[in-house]
Amino acid sequence: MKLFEFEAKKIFAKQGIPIPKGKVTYAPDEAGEAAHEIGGAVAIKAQVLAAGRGKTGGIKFTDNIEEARTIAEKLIGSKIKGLKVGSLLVEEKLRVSKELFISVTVDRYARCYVILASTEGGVDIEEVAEKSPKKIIRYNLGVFKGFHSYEAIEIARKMGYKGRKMITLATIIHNLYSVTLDYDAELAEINPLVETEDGEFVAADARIIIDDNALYRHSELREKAMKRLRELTPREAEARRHGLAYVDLEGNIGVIGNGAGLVMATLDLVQLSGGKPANFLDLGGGASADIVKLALRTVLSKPEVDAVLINVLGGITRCDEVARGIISSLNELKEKRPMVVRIVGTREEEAKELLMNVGIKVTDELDEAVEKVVELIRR
Amino acid sequence: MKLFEFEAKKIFAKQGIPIPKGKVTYAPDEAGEAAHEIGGAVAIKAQVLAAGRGKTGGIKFTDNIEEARTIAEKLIGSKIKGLKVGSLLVEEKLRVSKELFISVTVDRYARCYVILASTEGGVDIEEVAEKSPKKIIRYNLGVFKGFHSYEAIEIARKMGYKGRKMITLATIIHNLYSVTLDYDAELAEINPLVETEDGEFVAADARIIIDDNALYRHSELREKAMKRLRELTPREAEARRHGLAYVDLEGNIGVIGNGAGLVMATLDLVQLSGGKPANFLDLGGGASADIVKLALRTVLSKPEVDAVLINVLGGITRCDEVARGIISSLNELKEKRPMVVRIVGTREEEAKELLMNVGIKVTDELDEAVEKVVELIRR
Amino acid sequence: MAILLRRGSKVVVQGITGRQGGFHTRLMLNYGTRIVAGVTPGKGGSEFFGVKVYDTMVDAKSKHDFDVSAIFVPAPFAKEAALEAIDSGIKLVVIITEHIPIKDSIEIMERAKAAGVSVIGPNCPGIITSGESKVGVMPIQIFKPGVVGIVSRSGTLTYEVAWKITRCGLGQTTCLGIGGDPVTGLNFIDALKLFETDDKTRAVVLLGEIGGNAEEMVAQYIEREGYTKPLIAYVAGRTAPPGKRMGHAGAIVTGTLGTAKSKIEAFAAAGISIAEKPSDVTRILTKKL
Amino acid sequence: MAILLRRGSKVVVQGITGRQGGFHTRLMLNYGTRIVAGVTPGKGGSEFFGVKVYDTMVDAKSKHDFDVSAIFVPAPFAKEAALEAIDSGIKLVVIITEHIPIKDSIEIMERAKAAGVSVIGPNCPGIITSGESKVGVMPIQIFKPGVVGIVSRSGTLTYEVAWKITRCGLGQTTCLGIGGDPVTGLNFIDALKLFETDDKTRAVVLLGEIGGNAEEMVAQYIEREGYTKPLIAYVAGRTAPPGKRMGHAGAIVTGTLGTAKSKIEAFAAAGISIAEKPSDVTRILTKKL
Repeated sequence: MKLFEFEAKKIFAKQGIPIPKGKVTYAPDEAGEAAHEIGGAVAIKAQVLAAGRGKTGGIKFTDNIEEARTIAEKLIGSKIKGLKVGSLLVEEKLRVSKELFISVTVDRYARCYVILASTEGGVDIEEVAEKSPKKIIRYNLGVFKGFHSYEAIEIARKMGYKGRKMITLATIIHNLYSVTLDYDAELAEINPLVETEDGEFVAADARIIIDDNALYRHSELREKAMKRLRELTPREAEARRHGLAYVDLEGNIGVIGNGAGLVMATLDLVQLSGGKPANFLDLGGGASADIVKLALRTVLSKPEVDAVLINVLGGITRCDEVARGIISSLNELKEKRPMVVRIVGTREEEAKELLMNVGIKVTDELDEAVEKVVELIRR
Repeated sequence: MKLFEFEAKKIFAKQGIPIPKGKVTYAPDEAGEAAHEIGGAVAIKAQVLAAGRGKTGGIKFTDNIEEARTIAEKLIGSKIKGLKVGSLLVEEKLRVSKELFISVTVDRYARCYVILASTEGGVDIEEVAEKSPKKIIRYNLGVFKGFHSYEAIEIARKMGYKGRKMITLATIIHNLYSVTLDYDAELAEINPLVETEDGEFVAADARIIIDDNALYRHSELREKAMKRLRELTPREAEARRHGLAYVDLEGNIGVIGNGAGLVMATLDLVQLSGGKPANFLDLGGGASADIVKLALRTVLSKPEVDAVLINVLGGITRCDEVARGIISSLNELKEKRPMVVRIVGTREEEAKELLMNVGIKVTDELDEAVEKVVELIRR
Repeated sequence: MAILLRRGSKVVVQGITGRQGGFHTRLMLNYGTRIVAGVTPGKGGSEFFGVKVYDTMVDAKSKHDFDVSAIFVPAPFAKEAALEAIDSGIKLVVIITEHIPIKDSIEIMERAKAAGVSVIGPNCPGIITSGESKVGVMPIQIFKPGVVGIVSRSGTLTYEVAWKITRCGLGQTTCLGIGGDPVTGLNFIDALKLFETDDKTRAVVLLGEIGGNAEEMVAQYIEREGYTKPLIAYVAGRTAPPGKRMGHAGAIVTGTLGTAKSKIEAFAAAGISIAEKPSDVTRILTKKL
Repeated sequence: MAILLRRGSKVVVQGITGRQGGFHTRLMLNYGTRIVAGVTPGKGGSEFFGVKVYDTMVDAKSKHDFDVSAIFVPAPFAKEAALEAIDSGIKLVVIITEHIPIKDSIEIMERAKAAGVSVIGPNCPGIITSGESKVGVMPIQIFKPGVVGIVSRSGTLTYEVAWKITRCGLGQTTCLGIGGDPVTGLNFIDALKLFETDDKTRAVVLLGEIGGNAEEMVAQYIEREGYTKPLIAYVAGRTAPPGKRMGHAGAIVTGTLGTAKSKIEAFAAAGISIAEKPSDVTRILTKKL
């Protein structure tokens, strides 16, 4: 789960990472008041869960309270990178002397966390990484061995800092590591970490992505995640609530499968055969008949869907359960749209028999199933 | 710092170790009320920082509220094992089916923590340990590697438990380990851990000793420790506040030295020569003149002291600082009682010169210094 | 010969009395897997399909010898189970459990590495050596003894391809799902090395998918070290919508990698045969063998 | 030869710019200790009595080679400093700092052991090889090159005895304070083994005190293994008031051990010469040598 900038900053502040004076607002008047309270020049920042806000008009500066109101009026409810702006963060404008970059994330290949740090932070950090990789310090660390203050100091030193500033920067790096571990983050990032003209370090932006699999041990974040679900399309929300991975796409062939790899391969094949998938839906492992029913209901609730392709390879998933789910949802929905079913694996025979009994013929080969469903649409 | 039973139990409860229903009381009426609230039979337990309370009348049972009052009246203000009883813990009387013993402490030789566990808990556990050491399970564990739930389960299993009870007992063992680590305890002990007639486990007694060196990272306990200081004799309290290790003894020769080993050796020599030390006082390492002054004032404030023996071997401690402390306190106190000074080590020459200037002759040999001070007393 | 798992490899099942663990223990036994013990805390002393159940690995170990542990315990307890397995001195741990937090996986891998223990998974279908033994959840009718080794990030995609290989008569030596999580134990390269030294394996199939840079690392490795056996790769997700982006750091860690295009290009550059469709895998295999 | 520390052993001082660290760095340099670098975070780039100061051990290590680290940093930071030293690949760490929490010491010793690093201390006077080098806080005028090895739990008691040995003309090879804390690195037995194989050391003095069971363990060891050199022991605290009792567990861990009586009896049973007074040590030594 991605956190909003203001949420991430609240966590930073709690863990000793300096953040700018600021306030979250939901209405233009509030924004004007916040600008007044903060005093001087302020930044008004759209709170959306997307990177690259600044380049697309999501961040404005002003030192005028009335103007702050006007900016807020324009921003609230507008769309930034396709996402509706619901709230703004009004913050003191920092007097920037330098922009740094610090991030903690997962290094899949090395099977550990990695700290990335650079003195060339800001919006172009990825370009820096590509063109002059030496300007980015990478430091791998684990959970068991931990990350020690002297390791953070060594990173800050390599960034070219000395004395008090080095120690302060090291503390921020160490605290960012603590945020990552304490909150089960997949990513905790400060870009830019501003060094002000007064020589202080302040996190000008903040990005945290929480590992969804770890939400169970962070009750507060879990509640937030639950609330977020309500903001999805009702279809996506219901699917996710039941553990289904569902993504809306723009075609007309509903696709249901088990295992992300197989579903992706199925989408690829549909497209390769000239068809257009209406969605991605992964039943996950060991789906029950009820889950299958819910999946079908979800896919079919989309009026654009003209046909459905079900591709199940049973391992943990039992084919007979899938068959039962299909049958019971057909009974319930009285569905007329055509359906192609391909089912192989654990309890395959039972499944085929069950489906045969209600007149559904099972296709054995995936290529054949895909061709069949694409052909059905063409008719 | 030793914690009272009720303090230790509060920590246990916070960390998920079941404790009996109970209440701390400071007056007979309160004790009566507590007995009424708890209902049925209660245990009334004197809160003193000493083991073996039960055998010396510190624990009484009753099922009568009036009697509870009477017992409390007798106990409060009485002395148990030489310690004044200031408070009582009134608790539900447990219906005991079995008494176990679990403890986590430091294994000096193995340089790690050790869990001790036995199904033969209760007051005679030390006898069990001596006579049938096999009845005590010992399990070493570190900080870095940690202690896992499966290790706790293995201990509970070896204690002869199975199924749900084994899991519950393992959880208690694991929580006791957490108490030890989270609170920097040198000892966390439950003896007895009662298995009730209903098959539940309850910590009937509780003992925690906190590592004094770690108090700085436990602000709440640190405050408690500060309060405790006020309860010492004024002499001991002031000495400890300044980092001096001071213990009152019953003789008439005041002893000041640096390093516990050397001070102990000095006490041994005094006794061997037929003298009687009035105290143990260790200046610690690197004592300043002010600390030496305070030490002398502390020792001399005791009217029983007839002479003082100072034995300093300078390493971290600088002999000149010690000399300055002696001189300035003599000037201040206008002391007439004789003093024997033996001083060797870092800046020895400067010290000897300083002392010579005020007419104090320094003895080189320890044996000689001890004989001299004992002789002075005899005259 | 096959790799990692052989007929007679001694297996302990952690979480044997759970829903998944129980169901698959029965299927594994039916396949011929030599399950010598099970572990479920609190269930010690019972029996499960003739397999003795113990409370801890230590206790199980005191009565049995085993080579492989299969972990079926729920995600919140999986880390402890894995560490218990590692502590027991076992040499191969297969973690079937999905939804394990990344932090836990990182700790498992760190400690396994320190102890010299191999981990397969988590979030994986396990490992099967056709006709000999399986430790995992693969449907057995899909597999047949043969000459092709399969290593995959995706469970069901493995079945898809294995099934085709069985149908075309080539069959498999060992099939290994390394798991779909960001952090896993054995990776593609580890598996490829093992297959290379296995006499029976005559060709290897690698099934990748978008995300991460595991496939690109394989391409780099093959370009550098070469590979002595035919190697066919398929990558799923060419047409998938772009997934969540891991901030700036994600892009920096993997560079511009992670897309199907990047992976396929890297494979091509390293001279690895590329299957456009899962069904192409067998077509290429029959040509090469 | 001496043990652990020799003329020319390269030393790094952690906490070199602190009050204690600075004071004793100067004294060590005066004695001839070869201090090649100092570390104080935030003070990197400066110089201290001609010794270059670095922010981290990693940085210091990149410019210098060293054999021993002396840790003078305050207790709350001592664990991190010790782990930094261990991580740096050094082989001997001497921790002078006192008041380090036991939990921290346990972690230090655990990680030192895993890394094969020897630790002296904490809460110790350090180590001195007479006339060659010292890493610690011992007053140098007390020591003179000679033939007696000393190992002790108490700093000042060591000086007391060393001073007598110097005066009687025997002198010392190496003197080692293992530290007075409940948990320390090198113990008596480790030191005795080292002295046993040192050609120059002709006799060994062991200075114990009440509490713990370190002395009893020595007696057991000597009884089992014997000792090829004269060994004289003194135990302080015969008349000390009983100290705090570590609950039931303390008594169980150490049994009935821990008193001066128990220690002296154990030594006697193992055939170790016992000094009644510190000044007896030299009397016995001169008889034996």
